[in-house]
Amino acid sequence: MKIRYFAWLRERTGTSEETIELPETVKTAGELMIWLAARDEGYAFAFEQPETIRIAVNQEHVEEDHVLSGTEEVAFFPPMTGG
Amino acid sequence: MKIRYFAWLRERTGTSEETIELPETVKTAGELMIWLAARDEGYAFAFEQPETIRIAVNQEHVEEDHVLSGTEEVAFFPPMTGG
Amino acid sequence: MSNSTTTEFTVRVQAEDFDVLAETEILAKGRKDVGAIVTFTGLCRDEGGTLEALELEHYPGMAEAQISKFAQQAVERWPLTGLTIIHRFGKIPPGDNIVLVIATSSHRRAAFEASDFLMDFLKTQAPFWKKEHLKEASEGTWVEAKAVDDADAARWDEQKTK
Amino acid sequence: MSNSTTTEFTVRVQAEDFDVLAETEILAKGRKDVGAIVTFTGLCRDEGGTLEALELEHYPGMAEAQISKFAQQAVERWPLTGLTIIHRFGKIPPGDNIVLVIATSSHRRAAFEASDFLMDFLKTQAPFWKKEHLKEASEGTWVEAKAVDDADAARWDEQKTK
Repeated sequence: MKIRYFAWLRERTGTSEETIELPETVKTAGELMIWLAARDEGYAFAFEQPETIRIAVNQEHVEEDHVLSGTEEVAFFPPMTGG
Repeated sequence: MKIRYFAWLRERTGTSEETIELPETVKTAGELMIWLAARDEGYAFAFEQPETIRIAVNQEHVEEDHVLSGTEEVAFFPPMTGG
Repeated sequence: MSNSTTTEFTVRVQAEDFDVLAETEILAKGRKDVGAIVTFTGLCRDEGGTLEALELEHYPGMAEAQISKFAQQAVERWPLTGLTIIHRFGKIPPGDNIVLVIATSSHRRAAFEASDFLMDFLKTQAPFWKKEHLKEASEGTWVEAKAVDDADAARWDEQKTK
Repeated sequence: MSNSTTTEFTVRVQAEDFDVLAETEILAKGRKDVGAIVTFTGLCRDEGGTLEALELEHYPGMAEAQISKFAQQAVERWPLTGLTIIHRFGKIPPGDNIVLVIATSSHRRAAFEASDFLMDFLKTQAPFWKKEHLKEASEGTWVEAKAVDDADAARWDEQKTK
């Protein structure tokens, strides 16, 4: 599963994209954030306020309770500030 | 007093502008329309529906009951269709 | 471009065409406080191929005065950095420009709302009259004022700015 | 420019600048059914001289897809004759263009409302993030999303078209 990070999530995790094996215990996008936050200090800092983080699965906005299959592209990013 | 006519008022009266002496009996812009309508067939046609006609005195929109002094520039025209 | 209280504006009533790019650059070029530019260009439509030309009659003097009155209201109501309004008169063939409003501001809502407001008032309050010359008719026909344009102008009676 | 159901549109996400005049001409030149052109240009402000540059990060692929989704909603909701949206990314100095929306229509309200709608959704729903690089700071700062932009986008939930 490919994971992408943008803006300050990219900076805090030190990663723009990575490929992981989805753990069996992780069912939803919200659970994936909790799992990622446990990795190291940078990830913990990135995901310290998961309620402020936006999630996209296969480039579509989804909510925290979105169920993952393990083959998607998942992206985490702050609220958007385009335009 | 100078009077100006625009659009179909100009066409129906056959006049774009003229100078008249304001009759003593005519006090308001509305009374001026009635007085003008009595002049001839073209003026009668132009002013047959005075409620649809817009009035400007010295280039400012006014209502029918606007009192005239006799030295103004008065204009009569249909509802505007600019833009 | 601005005095101590409100932004200055440009109003022109003219027979000749206008240049949207050149007018925009006058308001924005070299400035770094402009975050939003809204341009509205109104053009003559051919009405499905039936229209030969529009003839625009206006009341010289009053046209400029009325447009300036609404421009003044706009710069007092919205925090604009610039405002230009140009309205043409005379015979205008399909595809040609009729009217231009450019509003610039630090923020987008002010620029959108001011240009929208001005177009509503140009439609209903500026002394211009359109006559349609159709290809298939010898006589031109005066365009009738539309109730929907009055309704649009009435939107601005209430407080609409954020 | 249009198929049997709705008008086509152009969406581009690019590092290079855009040309408002050239993009406008693509939508309007030689056409006689366009009565109204609204252009919105968003520019980088210098924030009172403090800003060195904005850095715009985006999510390639998703940015184009999201903008296209809202463009599709716009052409279904308003009777447009043309629609172009261009959003830049990368480092943008004050005074430079960031975003362009051009909506053309037979009538002015459709062109105004569609461009206004699209800007509200570009602000809140398209995956772009702005980082401010100030002249006096070594580190850039991510721009925070504004509640007022969410409120603007929420205006379009209700039926607003006439």
